[in-house]
Amino acid sequence: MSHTGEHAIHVTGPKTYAAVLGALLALTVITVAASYVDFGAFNTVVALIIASIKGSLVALFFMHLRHDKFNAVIFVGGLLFLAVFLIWTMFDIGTRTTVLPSNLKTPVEAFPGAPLNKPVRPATGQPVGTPAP
Amino acid sequence: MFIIYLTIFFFFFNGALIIYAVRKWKRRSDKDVTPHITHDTRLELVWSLIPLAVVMLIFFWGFTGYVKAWVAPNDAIEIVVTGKKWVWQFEYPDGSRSLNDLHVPVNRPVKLIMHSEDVIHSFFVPAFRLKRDVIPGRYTELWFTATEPGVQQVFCAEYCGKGHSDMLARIFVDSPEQYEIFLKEGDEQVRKMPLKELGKLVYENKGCATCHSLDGTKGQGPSWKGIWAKTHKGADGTEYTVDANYVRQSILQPQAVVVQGFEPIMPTFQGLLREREILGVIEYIKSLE
Amino acid sequence: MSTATNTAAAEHGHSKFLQHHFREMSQQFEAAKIGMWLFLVTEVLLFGGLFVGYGIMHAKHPEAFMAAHHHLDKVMGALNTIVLLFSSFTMVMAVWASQTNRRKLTILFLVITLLCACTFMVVKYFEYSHKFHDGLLPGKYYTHKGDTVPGQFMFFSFYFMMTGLHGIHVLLGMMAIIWILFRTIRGDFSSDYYAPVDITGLYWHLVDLIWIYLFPLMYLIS
Amino acid sequence: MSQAITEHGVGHAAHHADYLEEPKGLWSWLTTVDHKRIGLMYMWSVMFFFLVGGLFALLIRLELLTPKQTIMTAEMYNRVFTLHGAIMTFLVIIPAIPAALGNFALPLLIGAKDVAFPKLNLTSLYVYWTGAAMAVATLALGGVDTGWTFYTPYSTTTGGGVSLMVLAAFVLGFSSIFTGVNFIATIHKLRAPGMGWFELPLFTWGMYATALIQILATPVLGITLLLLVMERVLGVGIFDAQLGGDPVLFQHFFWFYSHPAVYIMILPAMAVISEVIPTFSKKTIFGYKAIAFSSVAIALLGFMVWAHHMFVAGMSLFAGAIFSFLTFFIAIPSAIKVFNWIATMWRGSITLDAPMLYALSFLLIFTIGGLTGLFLASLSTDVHLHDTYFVVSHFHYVMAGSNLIAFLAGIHYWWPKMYGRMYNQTLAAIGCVLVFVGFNATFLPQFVLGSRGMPRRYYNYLPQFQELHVASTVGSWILAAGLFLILAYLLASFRQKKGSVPANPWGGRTLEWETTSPPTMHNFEGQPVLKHGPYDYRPNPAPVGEDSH
Ligand code: HEA
Ligand code: HEA
Ligand code: HEC
Ligand code: CUA
Ligand SMILES: [Cu+2]
Repeated sequence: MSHTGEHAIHVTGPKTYAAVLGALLALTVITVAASYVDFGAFNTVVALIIASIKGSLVALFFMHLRHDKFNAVIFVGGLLFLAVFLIWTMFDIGTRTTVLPSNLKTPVEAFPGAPLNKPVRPATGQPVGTPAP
Repeated sequence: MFIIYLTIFFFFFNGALIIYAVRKWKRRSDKDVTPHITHDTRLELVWSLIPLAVVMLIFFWGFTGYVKAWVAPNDAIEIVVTGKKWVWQFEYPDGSRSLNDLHVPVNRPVKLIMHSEDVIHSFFVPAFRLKRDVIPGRYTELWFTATEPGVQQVFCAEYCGKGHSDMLARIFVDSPEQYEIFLKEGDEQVRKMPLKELGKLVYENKGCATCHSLDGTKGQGPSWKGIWAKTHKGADGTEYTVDANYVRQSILQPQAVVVQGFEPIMPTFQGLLREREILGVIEYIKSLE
Repeated sequence: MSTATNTAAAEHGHSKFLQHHFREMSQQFEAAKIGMWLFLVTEVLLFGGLFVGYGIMHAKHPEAFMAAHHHLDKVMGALNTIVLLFSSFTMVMAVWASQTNRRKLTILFLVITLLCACTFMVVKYFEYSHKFHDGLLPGKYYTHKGDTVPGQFMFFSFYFMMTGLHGIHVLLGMMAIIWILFRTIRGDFSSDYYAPVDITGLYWHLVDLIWIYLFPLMYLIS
Repeated sequence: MSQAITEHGVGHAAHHADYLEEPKGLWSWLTTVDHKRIGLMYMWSVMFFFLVGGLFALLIRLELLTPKQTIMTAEMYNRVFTLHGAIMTFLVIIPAIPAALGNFALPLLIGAKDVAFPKLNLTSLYVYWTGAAMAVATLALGGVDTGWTFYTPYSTTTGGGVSLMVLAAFVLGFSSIFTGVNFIATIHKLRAPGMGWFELPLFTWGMYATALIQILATPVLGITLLLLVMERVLGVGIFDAQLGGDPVLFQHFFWFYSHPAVYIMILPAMAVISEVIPTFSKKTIFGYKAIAFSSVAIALLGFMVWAHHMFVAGMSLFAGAIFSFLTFFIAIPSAIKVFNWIATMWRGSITLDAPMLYALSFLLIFTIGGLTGLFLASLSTDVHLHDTYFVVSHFHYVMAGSNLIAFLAGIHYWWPKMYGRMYNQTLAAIGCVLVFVGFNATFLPQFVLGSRGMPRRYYNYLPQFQELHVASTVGSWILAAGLFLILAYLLASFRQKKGSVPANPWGGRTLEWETTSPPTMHNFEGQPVLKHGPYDYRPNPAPVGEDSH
């Protein structure tokens, strides 16, 4: 048995690599071109889909994940947890409702330049709440 | 209340479990050979499914309780709570404010609309089992109905620096009569405060400070420094003296006499200031040499 | 490598690159690959945090991000994308060459990869200095005048953090490639032992992969 | 009975000097790539920082003896508890079992000569020391007063060495990642021939699950902390409401790491317990697969529940419900483990040696700690209990009580293997009882305090809480006495002659007991080959593969 353990190593030839490079470059051109076309709400989606195709090409061919099932599991697993992070966070951020008080202005408007940088008025009175019996 | 049942249930559950386990340890022998039991799927299923059932039950309890506490009834009194290092400020529907003392009527739902001016704080009333963070740049809300008159402690439960453990407040649950008095004359703190200090409080809390300075610089409105008993010219040329009646008029009907060189932009404070607070402002202006 | 007596390995006369605690080269190679992939996962999650932050802030201030991204130069971005993709190709060719005992070719491809990396950094330098000049800087250093939509600084906060972190990775990758180049010239690698080339390649592809996402998110949003 | 037959037989081990001896000299230790030496250096570093963190804890307790100022000012108090929390989490408990005991024992347990990447292992130690030095250096910059959670916007506005402390935690994260990468690669690739996944000792499974979390969660902490530094230095705005950011987003980022991190703390503890209990019950582990898979289940589920720390932080109702619901599921694998351990003891032949005493303390304390976690996971109870001493007590039960007691169990279990010496058993029993009693005396009162509404991180408190605080403080002294006693008799054991204990003092069945105590630099003479399962206590163990555990 050879020390490199061929069972795991497939030598992919330069032809495949060149073809993949060609595809990647083509996709880059497409995505730039697509950015001039207006797909409405789907602009970002289109761009990300193209990016994902490119990413998969790199991962499958250049990084040999096509023949490397175990490490593919590791990598995809990592991506899944990233997805959990994003989606679970959106559970909160995406579903918060804004409470608007009837007797106060809208929440602090929040950009420099906007009149939010008003000085915080000094607190009055002493912060010494006396405990309840 | 629900929580208490849960607590009791769990303390007993804990206790039983521990005693149970302790009993087992007693089964100690120095036999050499032990039975070779690798596993017992049925038993293991039992002790996975029972806890599953238990936790689902707790989740359900906790969840329903939480939902109930989520939506405030429509007729709730809305009070705006501002947290800042390290005081709580309450603003009532009539625009009056108080610091660190919150007055609410008994048996009426109250809705607190809270935000912070600096870092995150958290409004915590142990007696009501209530807590919610108070966040800069956003409103959070909290509601309750106090069922017994009395005084309750409020803590700040989100760490906010040096004064965190002193950022206390009290909730005065007033009988309807007491609450009426409070609405008319302010809370005890305000009622006992010397007029001059009350005036200063009004100046800082009611927005006078946004237009009037104390050091003579001209803002959107004239500075208050040294205007007492001086004679001023109005926009139409009439002369008048700054005295108690004039100050009162400026507050309640600012457009009646507009000071020369200023726009008639001062809003009326009719209904927003209590009588004693107006007197306070007068005293305060008097004191500003 | 350990100086202590190395019984198992010495007895069987393995490659001199076999470390004492491995039984055979394939075991060592596979362990190295697993290690590298695990590390790549940590990189993905590291960048992932920034992507999540970017996504959420983008959703919060869509107009500001839209307006701000017009300050970026699509052509430069596309150019850099192409350069990096090409370097990824030459990198994988270097791995292939080393795998098949073509030492000269390995050296050639590694050098091209390095040149591509330098090109990338040079283009980035021009982009950065342009932004610096216009005051398009992150956070409180944002001094650009004449914005119509407030909050554009936020976009540049992310632009600099993300491309900056990516740039650091490019630099680290370049160092790794130089090291590999050096060892190739020294003649360390052969079809029996080329794990370092392979894992450096993996790292380099990951850097490329991240850029593949950065490019549309930064330059092409609309 | 021997689990493995080595190529040269055990008897020949005496030819080689053990790993403590050879090579000699401080320099050889500082440059070693031997997993056992690195493990020991980690262990002593962790113990040192445990001592430091513990002294800060005693200061906290002393200050809380009276409702008003006792020995320090409020600013000082805030710095002390922040440093206590940060040291205990980042410098003590996260490396405690994985990096110290794991490094020492894991390769031995699977019959390997070392971890997969020994140099990376040494790097991890140096990274740890660097991070530790940075954390300590913040003292010179006036300390840090943010609490160990570094919540924005407080942490972006307060002064002091926050940035440095945050960078220290960032650096420490890398040492943890390196350990994790190392362990996974080691477990996959360096198992002894014949050792299938289900012949792995359970300690290994626990380490594997821990390493998964270290790899998946720690980088997010890294980027979170970098964002925090950026926010402080550049004002990038992402966490600043004034600039259009979202301060609560920081909490999502932080807990995405820090909740899984609590399982970085408890899984290794469970791993140790899974070794100790069968050894001292002289009985095979009950439900091997259930324990193994529940570790992995805890690790993976642990990623989906983080926002249970934020129920009152203005989260939406929907998010609150989801996170609460998922949190409860973690109780199931934990329950499985607890019951399986008890079942392992059932009808066993139990000897109450020191490691077992600690393991039993663990069982009791973890039950309390874990079940109180359920109170916090339940939405409406958490509204009341959040940020009170109930939470403080909960996490001390699981962190200090469970993890550190398991750490102690592990130290006592492997001490003879590490040093070839045995500590005094009587003192060990006394020490364990003191720790158990002291621990409960310190933290039980805090549950009551918390349920009565005493908020945490409070420097001044209402007089009505004083009695319970005094009880807690007194408890902390008992606890400290116990820990100092332990330290003392462990050190005293060095007066013994090395090699005065047999290779297998407890009669364990896992591979590490097959080699000499202490082992040689290469762990085993030749490559050990597995002959029977890790917990097979039958007089005639079945060969590997046939009902071996
Ligand atoms: C080692 C660390 C560790 C561990 C293992 C745990 C375990 C758990 N924790 Fe804990 N937790 C912390 C460390 C830890 N925690 C820390 C540090 C904090 C506070 C951080 C800060 O704010 O500073 C915290 C805070 C914390 C909170 C937030 C409180 C708040 O701030 O409001 C919550 C809420 O859900 C929670 C829940 C749980 C749950 C459900 C478990 C579960 O995993 C427990 C599972 C175990 C069991 C259930 C017991 C065993 C089972 C049985 C004996 C069988 C019987 C069981 C049933 C019938 C169900 N924890
Ligand atoms: C691993 C984690 C860990 C450990 C072990 C401890 C241990 C202890 N903690 Fe810790 N604590 C935290 C983690 C931990 N804590 C965290 C994360 C916080 C939150 C901080 C924040 O709010 O930001 C906190 C907060 C906290 C508070 C709340 C402060 C507040 O909210 O105002 C209190 C108060 O009582 C406290 C007390 C104690 C005590 C008495 C011990 C005792 O158990 C300590 C006993 C130890 C000794 C006395 C040292 C003796 C050691 C030796 C002699 C070394 C020998 C070594 C060996 C034998 C191995 N801690
Ligand atoms: C929106 C800005 C604004 C606010 C808020 C404001 N003022 Fe004025 N105030 C003015 C202007 C402008 C004038 C001058 C024109 C006028 O008299 O109407 C003025 C005039 C006055 C004068 C007469 C001063 C003089 O020199 O004759 C008094 C007294 C006064 N304000 C009291 C108050 C008090 C008390 C409050 C708060 C409870 C208050 N103001 C809040 C804008 C403001
Ligand atoms: Cu405000 Cu704590
Ligand atoms: Cu948690």
